[in-house]
Formats: sequence, structure tokens, C-alpha cells
Amino acid sequence: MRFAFTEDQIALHDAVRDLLNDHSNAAQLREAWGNETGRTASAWGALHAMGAIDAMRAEADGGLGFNEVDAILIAEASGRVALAEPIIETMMVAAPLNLVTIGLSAAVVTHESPFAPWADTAEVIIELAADGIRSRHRQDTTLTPRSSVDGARRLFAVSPNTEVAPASTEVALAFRRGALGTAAQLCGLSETMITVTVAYAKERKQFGVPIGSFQAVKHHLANARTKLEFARPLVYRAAASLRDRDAEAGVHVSMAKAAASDAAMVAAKASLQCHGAIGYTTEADLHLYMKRAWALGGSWGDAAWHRRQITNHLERAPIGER
Amino acid sequence: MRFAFTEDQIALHDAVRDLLNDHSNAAQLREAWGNETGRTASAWGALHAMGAIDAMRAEADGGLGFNEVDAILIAEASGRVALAEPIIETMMVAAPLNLVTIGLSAAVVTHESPFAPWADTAEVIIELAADGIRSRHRQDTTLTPRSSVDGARRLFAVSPNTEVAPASTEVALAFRRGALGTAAQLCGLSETMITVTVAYAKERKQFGVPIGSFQAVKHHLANARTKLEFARPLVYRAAASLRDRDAEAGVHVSMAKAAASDAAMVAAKASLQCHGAIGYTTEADLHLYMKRAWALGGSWGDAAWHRRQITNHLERAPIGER
Amino acid sequence: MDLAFSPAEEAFRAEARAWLQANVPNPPLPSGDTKDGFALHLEWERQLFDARYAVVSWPEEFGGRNASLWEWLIFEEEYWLAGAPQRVTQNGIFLLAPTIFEFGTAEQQQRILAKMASGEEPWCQGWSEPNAGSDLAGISSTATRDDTNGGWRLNGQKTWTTRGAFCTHLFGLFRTDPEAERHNGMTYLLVDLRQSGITVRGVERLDGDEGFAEVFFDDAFVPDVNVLGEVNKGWGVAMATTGSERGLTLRSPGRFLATATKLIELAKSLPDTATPELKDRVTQAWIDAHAYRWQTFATVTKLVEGGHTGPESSMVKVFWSELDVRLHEIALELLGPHAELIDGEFAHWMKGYQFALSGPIYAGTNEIQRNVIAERVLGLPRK
Amino acid sequence: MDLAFSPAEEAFRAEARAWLQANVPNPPLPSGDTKDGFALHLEWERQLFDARYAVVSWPEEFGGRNASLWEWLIFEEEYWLAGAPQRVTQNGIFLLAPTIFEFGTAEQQQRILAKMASGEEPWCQGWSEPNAGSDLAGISSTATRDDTNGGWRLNGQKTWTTRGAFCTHLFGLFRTDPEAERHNGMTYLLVDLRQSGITVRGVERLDGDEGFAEVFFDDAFVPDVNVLGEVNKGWGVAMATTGSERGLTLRSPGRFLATATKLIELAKSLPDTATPELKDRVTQAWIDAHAYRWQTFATVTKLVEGGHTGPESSMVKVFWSELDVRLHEIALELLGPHAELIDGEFAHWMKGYQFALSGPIYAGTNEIQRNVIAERVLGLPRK
Repeated sequence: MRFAFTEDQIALHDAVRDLLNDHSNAAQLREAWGNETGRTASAWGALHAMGAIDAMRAEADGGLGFNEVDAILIAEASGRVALAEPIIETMMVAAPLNLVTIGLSAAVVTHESPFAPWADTAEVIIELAADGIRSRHRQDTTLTPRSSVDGARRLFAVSPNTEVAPASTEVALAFRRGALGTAAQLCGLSETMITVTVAYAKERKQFGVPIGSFQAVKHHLANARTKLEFARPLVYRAAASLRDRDAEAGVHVSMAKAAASDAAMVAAKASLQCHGAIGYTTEADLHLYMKRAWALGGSWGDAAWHRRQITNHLERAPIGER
Repeated sequence: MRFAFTEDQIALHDAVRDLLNDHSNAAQLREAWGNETGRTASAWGALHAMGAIDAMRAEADGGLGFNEVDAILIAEASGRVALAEPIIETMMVAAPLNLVTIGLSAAVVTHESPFAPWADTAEVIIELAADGIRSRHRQDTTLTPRSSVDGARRLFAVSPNTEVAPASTEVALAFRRGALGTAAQLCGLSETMITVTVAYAKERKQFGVPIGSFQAVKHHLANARTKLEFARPLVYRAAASLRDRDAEAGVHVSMAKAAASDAAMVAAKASLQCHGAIGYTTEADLHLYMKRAWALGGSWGDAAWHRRQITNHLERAPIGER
Repeated sequence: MDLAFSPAEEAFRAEARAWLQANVPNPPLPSGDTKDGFALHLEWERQLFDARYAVVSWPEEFGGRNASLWEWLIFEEEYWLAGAPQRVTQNGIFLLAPTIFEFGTAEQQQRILAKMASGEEPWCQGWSEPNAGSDLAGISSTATRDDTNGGWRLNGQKTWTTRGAFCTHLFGLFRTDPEAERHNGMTYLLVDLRQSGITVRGVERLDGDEGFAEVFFDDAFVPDVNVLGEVNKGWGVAMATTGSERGLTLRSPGRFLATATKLIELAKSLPDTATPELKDRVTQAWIDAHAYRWQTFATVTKLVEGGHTGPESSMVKVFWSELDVRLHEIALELLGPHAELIDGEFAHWMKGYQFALSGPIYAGTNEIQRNVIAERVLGLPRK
Repeated sequence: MDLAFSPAEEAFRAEARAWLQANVPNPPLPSGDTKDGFALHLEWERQLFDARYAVVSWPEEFGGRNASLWEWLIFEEEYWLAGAPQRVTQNGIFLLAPTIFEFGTAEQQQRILAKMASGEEPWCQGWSEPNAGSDLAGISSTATRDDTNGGWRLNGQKTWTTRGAFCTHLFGLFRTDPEAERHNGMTYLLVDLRQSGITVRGVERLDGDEGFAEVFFDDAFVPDVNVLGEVNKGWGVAMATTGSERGLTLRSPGRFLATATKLIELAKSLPDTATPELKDRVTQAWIDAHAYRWQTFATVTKLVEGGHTGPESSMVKVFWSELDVRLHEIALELLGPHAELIDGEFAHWMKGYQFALSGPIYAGTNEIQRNVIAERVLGLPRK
């Protein structure tokens, strides 16, 4: 048993984090909200250049042969900056299955996430259906734009695919990777919301003292931090279970997504309340992260949906399972 | 519309409150915990002498002809002192149906409250069954004692009654009166738990100041007080609906019991936490009220059970019902 | 205890319901927190005013009906049940007007009230400043005596002024005695925003609407006739208003009953996602909306019989604001992956959620309200 | 990241499981917080000790197995899964012993540890005083120098001393420098309770057991060999212990996993009352128990690799204590009107609930812990 990342994994994470701080900071994210595609100017290219986008592709296919544990810290780092790029869809869903050309992006729809983010700039639209994975080039689909509360997250309804699905056993794995990557992003978002709120609470004064010295503010943020502390290990464990093709990996992913979604909702609410009125404007950066958290909390199965999968599992499972 | 009690009703409440402070204070309640019957030495007699026990009996039958609104403040006052007497069972269930001799006590079992409190000192055991009301003299039953966490609340399982139930339309009314009286008691208990905790928090010092000056303690108690503030009106409204034989009275009683049970659980938890270790001993009075709250919260249908009745109602009801 | 409304009250309800059914805009108006939407809302407010439904509880001379508190509550229930628009005049008619009725001169009442209610002169609230939010007594905007012109010169800044970019007038507190400390030396002033010396900058709210404003004062002028109450006694005057804000008038129970009803409809329309655990939470929220209604009825009975409300209003503010958040949270959970959409048939839930999130923050954060409950309702020590 | 235990660890698990299955008392022992129950528990502790399962992580010379942290965690999982009794020696072996290993002399270790682990000399904790609960630095019990006898004379009172009425020894803080303020001038002393000068009065706990005690000192004697660490440096020594209390050692994840498993069994056994909304909460609690397990695994990995734990342990304490309450609350809701019974097949849930309620209070209330999280994990200002 060793429940920690390797030095290499951490070094890679740090490199991705530094890259994203350069290419996807709050100002750059605001630009993405306002531009045509909703995507950042340079983050995708930079991530591609360092090999992150295609990291989970086999080395023979031009990737780095990363497994889910290798990739999960990249996903978390992308969440920390609310990266406005289809990284989970591409890095964790499409690329390891070789469904997209190296360097290009994919869009994904599932029953639990029927609108595909950034589909208009994707090479392929992938549908994770009950009976298998269907993949089409964007040009072969009709995209209908929908508006997300997250202004950078350009959503599209996709015209139905009437093709007979290719038989595939990978659909469960692909869905789990997508849900897991989203859970990791939610952990990153929680961390950022707490960080920006702590900074604000140390600086903002009322009644002659920083508002962060009030016990009510402290306890809001302590609760959020504690929720995150106990969500993150479930995400890392699910990553390892997926890597190991554990028979229970689906349950572990559901635990991770449920916990990460809940933690992000708690962090969002605590952060907004501690910001007070300034957090209620778009002038504070908080809303950039909070709205992404709202969107991702309900994507790839919300917390209640994942808990239901676990409940169903527990009704079948022998007692004592862990 | 006048949503308030009359001066007469308030005067009667005050008289009952004063009487109970004399006959059912914490010391007297502790005696009841230790004695053979679990009942107080003098409260029942005193309540009988002032006419409270049989208040809901028709005047022609020797009562005061009280309706549910007249009686509800008596029930609440009895909860405030955690009265160790079967007052709800007798005053609100048995007496108005003339099922018990004036001055004597009744015990009641229902599907949702299968153990009858203080049955061994009751004249009659009443069963509220789906098909009607069955009533037997205590001597015609076999009582098996069960132990409640509330040491004064002597519970008994009652041998099955195989008689054919008399057809009765009163069973729903009787159950609602019992649930409503219990809801009122829970409001009284919430009030007392908050009161004793506020007193302790003003007196107990840590770090050189009263613990009640800490924002965390303040907010625990503010939450409890707010829950009570919004539970009590539902109890009073349900009393009036029952009095008026409103077609929706059953729903209103369920709203009252659900809200009062939840409020009492919040008050109990906040009170214990604010007391700290002293509340975790039986030397503080808090436990007398808290344990009664736990017991009554689960009796006559717990909060979840009552919410389910309302959910079922809402699924049938036309939209716009209020 | 009498739960029935009188025949006259029921007749008033029927009349209001009929008028609203005939007149409520359909499809609903766009948000009143944008420039164009605000203008459309003012047209609606004018229509209400002309039918004498804008301010039913006011005296007839100012456009009201002398309606009782009960009738006012009935009207509010019908108003929200009919799906009628948010009141963009609300900060004037619900927050400022009660203060003018209590502290204003006859001249002020004549000059201000009817135009406020008709929407001709919409009012915004100038309370908060960049360094004075929860700590309202920390304001630093000044009003300096201008004897030459018989009035006051304003300097400083207000912020988070709801709909400030669209209103013609502002009411607020300004420091008139620079020597006085904290709660003293403030004066309640009524400011015409349509003058040089005032700059209004719209601030984008969470939901993207320009619903907030920063208001900058640079020697703006307020004549003496626009002092409300006594000079240097503004804090006491303002507290009467914040009492209104937290009390009966801002968030009538009808509003949450209407939302709860819509939530039940939503759950019924989504049988696949309305799981028993979500339906249980819908029911809980529905119970809470009714609890708020009956708690209000108890308060109104007390007021009608000559009683007063006190710090209990802080419990009311905590309750409705957190109920409003819960109602919308449950709706968003019902909507699952559709919750994030701000177009289409469900968009109003996300919009409403964002609006609801302001409830625990404005009009005194719920943290401050809980302090008030603990200290002034329960008697716990301040320090 | 390697989620598998080694073959040796799995072998240890199998061995422990087999031994526990063969030896765990069945039916379960009565509560260890009564005089008779305590004695029966000491027999069990002796049996554990003889099989070298009492303190698996200790060196062999004191009765342990030199087990790794992983093996210790494995043993704890098996221990609770087997339904084995609460450890009545826990305050000694989990709170005092780590301090003795760190600060104790070789003589103290030889004299004290094995007898503590075997249950021959059960230890209780003398931290709290009537006026020093959350505010531990506010203690006023004194230890005065007795040069004649080469030791210290104790006066004052300790309270809420868990199982104090049944233990032979007490460890705690006493003021040795009356001039020093608050955190200074305290000494960590090891006290033999079996002497004149000490009066122990049992205090009834919430659940009716005599699980607490007040301990009165009236010139009781402690020889110099029973000073732990340096004189007047007791606060630092004690803080090492409270670190243990909040950290890994007191509440192993196995305990909550076992409760969560029992809760699932309970829900399955009560199909009529296990509504979907309650089952959803059961699932949530089960997720939380696993979250605690994996968070612990992350901490253990860090410790094994030479790292340290810091104020993060306050998050752990908040999490397990509130999880324990939730687990029992859900069980009581499943039991409905049977929840209040303290006899019969379900009685252990109400008993367990009452025990769980102490979790957010003792070892530093969760309010204090949240302050620590805010100030020392997040860096918010103290004042």
C-alpha cells in the first residue's frame, strides 16, 4: 500500500499548474467568456506542446502511455483554473480510445450530460450510449447552441446519430474516465474557491477587523476545507481503481464524483457568503469558478445520480464489501 | 382571520404553566425517573382538579367542552416541563371520545407508536387501528414492559386485541389529535432546551468570557430558535383546522408534527453541543428534556413519516392548494 | 383563532385575482435589472398604479386603497400566484415609503409618494459603501452644510445600489457631523440623481444583469426639504427602514408559496428525475413556505391588534432567504444536467437561484442576523 | 500509487481475523463504563495482551509486535469488523503511551507500558477541570514541591475523567509555577490514584453509565520519578498527546466502516421503513466512512515516508465525530418508534448514538477544531 503520487507525477502536475497559471489565469478566462469559441487563446496549444492532451494515448499511438493515476493531477490542475477547454473529453475520453486526431479536441455527450461543451470547435462528437460508443466528425452533425450559466462553457445539442453503434465494451470505462476527470476538476475548483475567499477574508475589514477573524466566517470556510479534504482521496483512489481495472471501479468513481460534487457545492456556497456583496458581482473572480462548479456538479451524473448507482450496488453486494 | 389565542386561552395556559412549575419541575421529574410508575407525585391530580385532563370532554359528560385550539396550549405547557404523565393520550385521545373514566388515565398504541407509555397505570388501553378504535380495560390485556431512553416514560407492549373493531370514523381524528398534541409538546420541549442552554451559556465562562459570547454558540442557538419560530405556527394552525374539521386537517397535522419534530431535534443537538461535557452527564437537567424530545420525535409518526403523507397528498392534490 | 378571511376580504381576493389574470404580462417580462427590462417593468408598474394595485395598503390620496394588512397580504399572495413581475419599485415602496410615512413632512409625502408608486420616480437605496457593508455604521460619505443654497453638498461613494443605474432618486445616509462617532452624526437624505455632481456606474451582477450600481458624489446638492427626519439623527430613521426590510414588507409569503407550487409542478413534470428523496425535499420546502405564511399571519394579527415586531424580524429574514435558496437548489437538482442552462424553458430556475443567493447576503447578512437573534431575542451577551 | 497490501500484510490480516473470530466475546460484553463491565473488559484486554494483539505497533519488549502503521490499521479494521469490544485501555495506550515513548525515561517506559497494555494498571486522563474545558490552559489544580519526600503534593480537582472511577492511575497537567501565566508553569504528572489524598466520585453519563468521574486531590503525592518530561514544560508535553488524540490513534477508520456496514444490514432488515430517502443517506454515510479510510491511508503514507501531520488533524476529528453522529441518526430514523428503546435487539443504536454525541464535544470541541482549521490550515487571522 502506498497511497500517494510519485515524484514524477507531482513534478508533471507542477509543470501543468505553472503552464496553466500562464495561459489560463482569471484575465484569460474572462477573455474566453467574451470571445467566439469560449476557449482560451493559448492554453490548448501549450498543453498539447507538453504532451498533456494526448498523455493517455498509448506510446505507439503518439501518446505518453499515461494511466488514470498519471492523468488525474492534470485534470485537477485544469479544474483549479476553471480551464475553458474540453480537456476531460479529449484527454480522458477520446484520446486513450484513439477517437480523435492528436492535438485536436473532442466533444462528448452522454445520457447524463446531453449537451456537449465546445462541440463547435471539436474534430469529433462522441456519444457514450447504453449500447456502445458512436463517434462522428463534427461536419456530420447538426449542432444547436445552448447557453450555460458558465459563459466560457459553450454547449451544443447534437443531432441524433442513427447509425448502428459499433459494439464496444469500452463505453463504461470511457464514462468512468469522464466522470472521474470531472470529479478531479471539481476538487481543483473547490480549492480555488476556498483560496480566493480566504485571501478576501484576510483583507476585507468590517467593524475594524478582517472579516476572516469572525468565527462564522471561519467555520464556513473550515467546513468547505474539510469537505474537500475527504473528497480528494476518493478521487485518487478511484483513479487507481480504474487504472487497475478493479471490478468495483465503477462504484469507486461514483463515490468520487458524488463527494467531489458535494464538496464543490459547499465550497461555492461558503465562498459566496463570505465574499458578501462583492461576490455577487462579476467583478470578483469568484463567479468564474463558482459557475463552473455548478455546471460540472450536474454533469457526468450529479451527486444524487452517483449515490443511486452506489445504493443499487449495495443492495446487491455481499455485506462486508469495501 | 385572527391567528392568535384569546385572552381566556392564554390565561388558562398561564395557570397550567404555573401549576406544572409547582408539580413537575426538574427535581420532581427526576423523582419520576426513579419511582415505580414513572409518573410524578402530584401533577395528574392537580391537573385533574383544575379540569385540564378532561377539558376536551363535552360539558354534558363532565368536561369543559374544549376544542383542539383550547387544548393545544395545555399540551405545549406539558411539553415544556417534559411532563411524565399520559396527558396527550388521555386529554386529547381518550377523553373527548369518552373512552376513559373522568380523572383516570388512558394508554394508546398505534401502528406508528406500538409501545404504550404508562400503560400499567392506565384504566384503559386504546388501540388506533386501521379499521377502527379498540378499547380494553387494562386488566384484560397483557403488558410487557419495554425500556425507553427516557427513564420516566414507562413503555409497554400490549397483547393483541382480537376483537372486531367497532366501525368508527373517529380513528383518523383520534390519531390526528394525538400527533398534534405530541407536536405541541415537542415545541414546548424545544423552548425549554433553548432556555436552559441560554442560561448556561451566559453563566459558563471559558477563555475569560461567557461561552454565549462566541459566535459559534450564538449561531447554534439562533438556528434552534428560528426552527421553533416557524414550527409553532404550523401546530396552532393544525389545531384550528382540526377544530374546524377542515378537509385538509390531516395534512396540516402532518406539517405540524414534521416541523415540530425537526425543530426539537435541532434544539436538542444545539443544546447539547453548547452545554459541552456538562450536558453529557445526567447532572445537568438538559438530558431530561432531550431524551423526551428524542422519544416523542419518533412517536405518532416521525418527521419523515409525516412528510411522506404530505408527499402522497401533493401527488393527488390539484396545484394551487394551500 | 379564526382561520377564515371575511367575505369582504375574499371578495377583494377574487377581484384582484381576476384583474391579475387579465393583465399580468404574458409571456413574462424580461429581467427588470437591465435597462430595457426596467423600462418595460415601469410600464407594468404604471398599469398597476392606475388600477390602484401598486400600493394597496397606502392611503387613497397617494394612490392606494387604504387596504388592511390582511388585504395587502392577500394581494401579495395573488400577485405572486399569478406569476406577475418582480416589483422594480420595491426599494421605494417597501423600504423608503414606510419611513416617509413615519418621519416625512406632509410636503414630502405629497411630493414624493405618488410619483414613487406610479414608477414616475423610481428610488434606489444608498446604504452600502465600499468599506461599509455589514458594518453599516462605518459609512464615510459626507454631506456638508451649504448655507448659501439652503442645503447639503454630498461627497463620497455608495455601492451595491440595486438598480441604481436606472433610478431617478436615491435615499441614504450621509455623515453630517464629522466629529461624531459611528452611529451618530448621520443624516437621512433624499437625493435626485439627475444632476451634475453624480456619476452612476452600473456593476454586473452574478447573473450578468447590470443590477447593481456604484454611485459617486462630487459636490452633489440636496436641498433642506429633502432631509428626512432630523439632521444628525439619520441612524434612528434608517433603522426604522431596515426593520421594514427584514420584516413584513420585502418578501411576502405569497412569493415563496408561488415558488413552492412551481417546484411541485416541476417535480410532477419530471417523473424520471423526481426520485423519492428529491420529492421528500420538495415536500419539506413546501412545508416551510406554509410555515412562513402562518408565522406571518401571527405577526400580522399582533400588528393589527396594536402590537409591534422587534428583533424577531431577524428570524424572518434568515428563514425566507434560506428557504428561497433551498427551493431553487431542489429545482436545479431536479433538472440535473439541464440546470446549468440559461436558455430554454427551465432557464428561470438558474436565474432565480442566482437571485436567491443574494438573500442571505443583503439587508444584513444572515451572520449578522443570527447575532441579532442570539443577542436580542435570546439575550446572549454581545461580548 | 499502490492500493494493494503486501502478502505479509494480508497474512497478518488473515491471522488477526482468525484469532478475533475465535476469541471475540459472544454475546458482546456489557458496557465497559460500569464497574462490572469494566472488570470484564479488563479480562478481554488481558486476553488481547497475551495474544500480543493489545498494542500491535509497540516494541516487543512492551508487549507489542513492532507492527507497521499499515499493520496497525489492518488490525483495527479487523478488530471493529469482528464486533470486538470498545478498548477501556484506550486513553492509556492511545493518548498517554505515545507521550511516554516520546518524553518518558527508560525507567518509566519499563515500569509503566506493559502493565498499561495488559490492563493491570488502567489509566485515565486528567485534563479537564470545572473551569477548564475547551480552555485547557485555564487549569488551576496545583502541584507543590515536597522536597522532604522528593516529589509533589497535588491539590485541586479534575472532572469529566472518562472511566476515572475504575482506573488505577491518572495522567494530567498540574500547575507547578503559580506565578506563570496560562500556558506556562504546568507539569505533566503520572498519578497513582490508590492513595489517601485522592477522592474519586463517579458521574453518571448521558446513557446512565457511570463513565465519568470527578477526581479530588487533597495533598496527594507524586514522586519525582512520575514527572513526564520537564518540570514546568507540561503544556508542550500535553500538546503532543492531544495531537495523538485528534490524529490517527483514537478513532481508526475501521470503527466507522464497521458501523456503516451494520447500518446497511439494518436498512436491509427493515424494508418497510428503509425508504429511498433513508437509503440515500445510508449510502452517503457509507461513502463518508470510506472517505475517512482513504484520507487516513494518505496520512499514513506520509507518516511512513517520514512526513508529519499538523493541524489537518482537526479536520479528521471534525469529520469522524460528525460522521459517527450521522451514522447513528440514520439508524434511529430507520428504527422509527423503536429508536427510543434501550432494551431488545436494537438497543445498541440508541446507546451508540448517545456515545457518538460526545464526539463533537470531547478532545477539543468541534467549534475549537474549526477555529484551528481556519487559523492554522487556512491561515485566517486569530483576531
